[in-house]
Amino acid sequence: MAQAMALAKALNLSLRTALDNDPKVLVMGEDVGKLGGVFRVTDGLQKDFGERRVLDTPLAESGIIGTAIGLALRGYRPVTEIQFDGFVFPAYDQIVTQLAKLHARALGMVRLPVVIRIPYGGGIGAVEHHSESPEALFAHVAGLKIVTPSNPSDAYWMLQQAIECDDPVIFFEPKARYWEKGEVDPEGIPGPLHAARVVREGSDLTLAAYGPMVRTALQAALAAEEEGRSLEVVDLRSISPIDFDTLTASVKKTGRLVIAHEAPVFFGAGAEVAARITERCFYHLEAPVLRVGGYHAPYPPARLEEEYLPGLDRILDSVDRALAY
Amino acid sequence: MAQAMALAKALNLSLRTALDNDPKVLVMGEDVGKLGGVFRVTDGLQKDFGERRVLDTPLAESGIIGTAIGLALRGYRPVTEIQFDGFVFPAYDQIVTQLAKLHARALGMVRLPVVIRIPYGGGIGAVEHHSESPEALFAHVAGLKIVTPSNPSDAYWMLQQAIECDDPVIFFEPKARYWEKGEVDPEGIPGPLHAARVVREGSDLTLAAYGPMVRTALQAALAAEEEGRSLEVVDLRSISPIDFDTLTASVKKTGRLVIAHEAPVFFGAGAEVAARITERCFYHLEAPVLRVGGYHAPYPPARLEEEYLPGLDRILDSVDRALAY
Amino acid sequence: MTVETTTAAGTTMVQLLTPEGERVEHPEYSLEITPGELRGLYRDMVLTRRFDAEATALQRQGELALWPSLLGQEAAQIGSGRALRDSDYVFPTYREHGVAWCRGVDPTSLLGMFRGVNHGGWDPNSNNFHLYTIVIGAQTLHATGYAMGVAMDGAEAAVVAYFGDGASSQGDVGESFTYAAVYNAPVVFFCQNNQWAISEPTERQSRVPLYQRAQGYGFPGVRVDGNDVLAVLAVTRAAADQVRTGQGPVLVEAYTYRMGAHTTSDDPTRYRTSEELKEWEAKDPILRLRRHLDREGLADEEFYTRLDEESDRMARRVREAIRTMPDPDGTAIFDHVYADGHALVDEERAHYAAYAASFEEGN
Amino acid sequence: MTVETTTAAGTTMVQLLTPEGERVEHPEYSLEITPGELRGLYRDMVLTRRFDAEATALQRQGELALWPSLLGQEAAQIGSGRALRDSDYVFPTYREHGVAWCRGVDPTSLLGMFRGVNHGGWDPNSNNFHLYTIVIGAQTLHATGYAMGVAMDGAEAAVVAYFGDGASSQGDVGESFTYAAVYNAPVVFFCQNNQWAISEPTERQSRVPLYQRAQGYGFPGVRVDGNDVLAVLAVTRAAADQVRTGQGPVLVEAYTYRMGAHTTSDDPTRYRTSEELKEWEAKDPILRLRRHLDREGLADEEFYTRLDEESDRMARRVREAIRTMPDPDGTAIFDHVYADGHALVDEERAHYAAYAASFEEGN
Ligand SMILES: Cc1ncc(C[n+]2csc(CCOP(=O)(O)OP(=O)(O)O)c2C)c(N)n1
Ligand SMILES: Cc1ncc(C[n+]2csc(CCOP(=O)(O)OP(=O)(O)O)c2C)c(N)n1
Ligand SMILES: [Mg+2]
Ligand SMILES: [Mg+2]
Repeated sequence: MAQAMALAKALNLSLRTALDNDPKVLVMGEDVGKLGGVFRVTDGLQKDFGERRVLDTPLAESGIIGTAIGLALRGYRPVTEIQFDGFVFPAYDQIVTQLAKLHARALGMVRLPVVIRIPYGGGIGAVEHHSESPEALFAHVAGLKIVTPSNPSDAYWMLQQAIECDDPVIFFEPKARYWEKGEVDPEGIPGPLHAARVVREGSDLTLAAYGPMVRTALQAALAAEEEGRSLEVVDLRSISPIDFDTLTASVKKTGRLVIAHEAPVFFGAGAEVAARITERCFYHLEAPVLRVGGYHAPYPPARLEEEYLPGLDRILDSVDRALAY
Repeated sequence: MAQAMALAKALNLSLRTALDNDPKVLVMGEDVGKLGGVFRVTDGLQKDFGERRVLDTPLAESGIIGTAIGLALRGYRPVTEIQFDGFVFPAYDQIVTQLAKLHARALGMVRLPVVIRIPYGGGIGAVEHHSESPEALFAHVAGLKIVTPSNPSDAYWMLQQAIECDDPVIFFEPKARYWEKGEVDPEGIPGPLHAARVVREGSDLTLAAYGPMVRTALQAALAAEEEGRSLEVVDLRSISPIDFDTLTASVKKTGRLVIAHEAPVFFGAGAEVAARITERCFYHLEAPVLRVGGYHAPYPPARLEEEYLPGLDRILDSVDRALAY
Repeated sequence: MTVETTTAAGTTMVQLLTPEGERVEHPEYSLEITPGELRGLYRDMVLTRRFDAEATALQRQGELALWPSLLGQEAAQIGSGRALRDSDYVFPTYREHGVAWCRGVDPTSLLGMFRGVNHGGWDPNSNNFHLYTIVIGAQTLHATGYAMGVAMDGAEAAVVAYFGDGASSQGDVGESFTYAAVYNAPVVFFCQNNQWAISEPTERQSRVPLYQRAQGYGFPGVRVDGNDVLAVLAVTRAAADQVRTGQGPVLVEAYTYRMGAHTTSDDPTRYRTSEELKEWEAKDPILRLRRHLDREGLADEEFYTRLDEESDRMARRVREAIRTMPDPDGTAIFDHVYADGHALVDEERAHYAAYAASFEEGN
Repeated sequence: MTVETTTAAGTTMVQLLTPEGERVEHPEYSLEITPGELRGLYRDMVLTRRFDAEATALQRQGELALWPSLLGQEAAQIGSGRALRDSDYVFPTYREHGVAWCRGVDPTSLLGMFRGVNHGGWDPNSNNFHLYTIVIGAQTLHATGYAMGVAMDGAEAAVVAYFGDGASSQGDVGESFTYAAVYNAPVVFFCQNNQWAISEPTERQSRVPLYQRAQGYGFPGVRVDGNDVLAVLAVTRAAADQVRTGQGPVLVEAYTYRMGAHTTSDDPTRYRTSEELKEWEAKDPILRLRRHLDREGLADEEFYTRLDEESDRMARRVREAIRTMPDPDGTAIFDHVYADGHALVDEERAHYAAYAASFEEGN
């Protein structure tokens, strides 16, 4: 039953399945209809499910999330799309002051099963605002759940689970990986949505990553292997909550942790991971947790993104530094 | 020349001085005119400087920041007010995609000397959205500078410096401390805007705080002293950048660090401080950096805020835990 | 009956009852109403005002941290609230105590958030009355989305989004107009123009009457005398009928006045004159209906006496309720952050509980 | 001359030149124009289109990562751009290559951001032409603020905010209307309604013509034939005069058509018909003026030949410029993040430099 398909296609299939299974599921966003989204993730959905289920919205992101909240209050399960990472901010107020808080505000009496799909990350040679990684700006906010798949199978299943979840979920899609293929088994049984996964075992150092960086982390582990170093790679998969148990177990074993993400290091996910893992593994750490990520600068023009993004070399450099302690 | 005055009054004096000194300085926001702001920080300014310099804006925060950007491009230096922490989010897009990035986008050819004053923090018994501490949501964004005074003298001088700065500065005002008095010497010479300050020397543990928590930190140091523990208290003053040099020097001396803030711990400023100080002081730390702060929950109703906020007891508990390592 | 777009230049408003209590006719809005219904509206307004006054008093006594009074806006709220059906759905701001009353929400449950024991203490779905929204304008999009859902369901219900004159400036309100128009959503945008947004007069928000805003988005807007409960009832009823029958959104601007302070924290003497207040006191919505009842002989002394007694009883009930309203337990901080759980919240709850217990054990 | 508010029901638009190139009169908008000026406008449009085509070709050749073509919108951009004075100030979206041309911005400097070497490569203040803004609608508030500053300075200048039909839905655009109206700011809101926001037709944004939006905010709106360069020139000139003389904002909706794809990444066959495209090709703005010039005998063959040569030269110049456009140095990441410095950026820059150097030393 497993099929090889691209990550974008797995998302498409997942949306299709959700629309099929639950008449309350809606897909809404800019250009999600006839165009099928700028990345074709919603390709063909409006044709098959109609304009009532798959809505091209006006060009207003606060409106997308604000009306999705209203639709959720009416009993729908809107799966919204924000066209690119850098365009989520007009909706930020609705997300953090309303969507995130309404369940608590209502003492649990209403539910907000809204999914916000956001293609994120760089490496695609795009213009400004099309390559950002804003996950930290949401993770700090209670009431939201944040996940990000790194491969087609997770893309399929995690989106299913996000849609089924009764809480708002921000679903960050690694756009640079949209066209990478992998096996998807729509009849398989998924693991928990918020569990991290050890994607490669190792003994010398733990390398944590998520989303688009998981592939790079695996490449780094391969490269390190050639130099006789055994890296354990952990795909965090969930940013809120973070599965610290899996990470702690790994770090207690390896004694070292490097965390890589595209987002700027300053106040990024790596800070939280470093702080908490240091607290949990204080006596096990042979080196400080090192962070590799974007610089404290706006995401640069495309011709500089290779310099900006934490690539193989910079990860290996940090691995070396951590191992040198 | 030094006078004792409340923190809110020091801010008022500082705005008055800036309006006096530079005809390009404007004050703008909701209710800043006749009302003098809901906290009276702009009291009397419109009367004395006129409606052209002190503008009551329409009720639209994105508009406040968006037009302030335009005014800055025209050569003005707008000092904007966001009425309460929880109401900054409608302006979030203008702040992070425009204000923060325009100088870089223009390769330095335009300057954005915009100050955003935000009363922040809890402990005033207010309704929802009036007690939040969103500093981490801005610190992650390059292009912004973020400062927060803890006392009247800093309030006066740091606001002067923020207004003089050619970069956008978010100026977080500890609203729970508005009515606390302290000496202000408008003829003194201020230190650097982004320097942390050791506000109490000690040898056993460094306790870092900022804004409204500095007073609590000092109280904790006093209480600890009674138990024979010598706490060094550092007022960070600046959140972006953070003066890690001062903090590092302190931690290298004491070997322990607790950082306290009202904002939720998860992805908060404490995470960045913990990660970086652990890296810088790895061989000096006798205990992991411990963080005390808000929980991963919406800021609670007022009757629960004492439970939610990191008060004296919770700080001391963390100090004890850190000292127990 | 169709709500007609008022011409761009016109600033006339629909009125069915003069400030002197005289019934007047309007070419488009007629209203058949029985004496009993008139007394009912009067009762609603009186009880609402009494509740509001009691809440203000409770704030003074320290029982509430804050109270946003609706004083002066009773007609706008009762008139619109009574125009609705049970199956309609209301998205209020934070000042719609009168609308809440019409929806059947227990008044005391409105007090929790202003006492600081919760952020909204009623079940939105038991009375189709959403929680108060403090972030200005945000609820207009929720109402629009809800209304889109109503239309998708093929249901016949009106959704009402209340908002203020100040709120009209927020981007969200503009977006909600766009969405409602484009999706032909059954939503009545009900703007209570009470002349002030805290200290800012309506001219700081718009240089033309607010009801005209709708035109530019392609749906009708109408201004009604917000201190005339009959006109508000008639206009809102027509608007709700119109949206329920699939004709798309309508904007109603109820032209009224906030006679009290913005909230108990506010000092309106800083920004407005006592003359202005006096002028509006003469247009008091309750007085106006009273004059009508009296001039037409539609209510006797016994009615008023009974109503006074009922008011006293309700005030007493509110006072008692507030004084016995329990503070939440500390662990409530962690309840309902998520519906489906969150590992970090679980961990923090456990940590908090252990920490709190350490005190109780006399640590 | 005053721009008049068009009536709510009317969807007529101002036209001075028919698609067949015939000059027609309009009761409110007259235009005195010399043959030389007409040829000038023609030249502007032809060069702009050629530049645009060249940029599209360069994208195909891999020299640019992306290009948003203005094909079809030349009249809207040249007509409005030429209506302005040097002291006016323009806030464009990302598609105003023709306006940039009128402002005197070197066309090649527009290419940097689409090549990926910068985020905007010209000095906004040397030609009073702000950088392109990609976040839809954000610049309308910048324009409004800038215009507020113009008014504060007592200067006589018009500020022009360009935006699209899609952008009209953004909250920021609504807020900019509110601010401009309330502060009576000298801003012309210039909406190029090119019928599409990527794949969404204008009906997804509004159910009434967009120029009507202004009325609801209390300022005039006018729809002009955006493929008629003369009408656009006349209407924009009138609008700019009006705002310069302190009469507050004006909205101009230029009704035009995006003949190309949204950007080079887009595939318009997914959402629109070739018939539609053909229909609009018949209204081509350049052809229209050419017909006029020819029917009136205002340009000879030599003019066209010279213009072709000039186009070729400019295309060559653009090609050469792009091919020699240097990539920025890696440290440029850290330049200009702040004007006054930032300790963390300094630290990261130093770290980056050391790290980069370690490779060069053949580490
Ligand atoms: C986004 C946002 N900004 C600011 C505030 C602070 N605030 C609370 S009420 C208010 C004025 C509201 O005026 P209006 O919309 O006319 O409603 P009214 O209070 O008159 O009923 C303001 C500015 C807020 N609650 N939300
Ligand atoms: C806030 C935001 N959301 C989404 C986008 C993605 N986007 C780029 S252009 C565009 C359509 C714009 O349409 P319109 O305003 O009509 O301008 P046009 O492209 O037709 O010139 C969209 C949705 C964006 N740039 N900014
Ligand atoms: Mg009001
Ligand atoms: Mg368009």
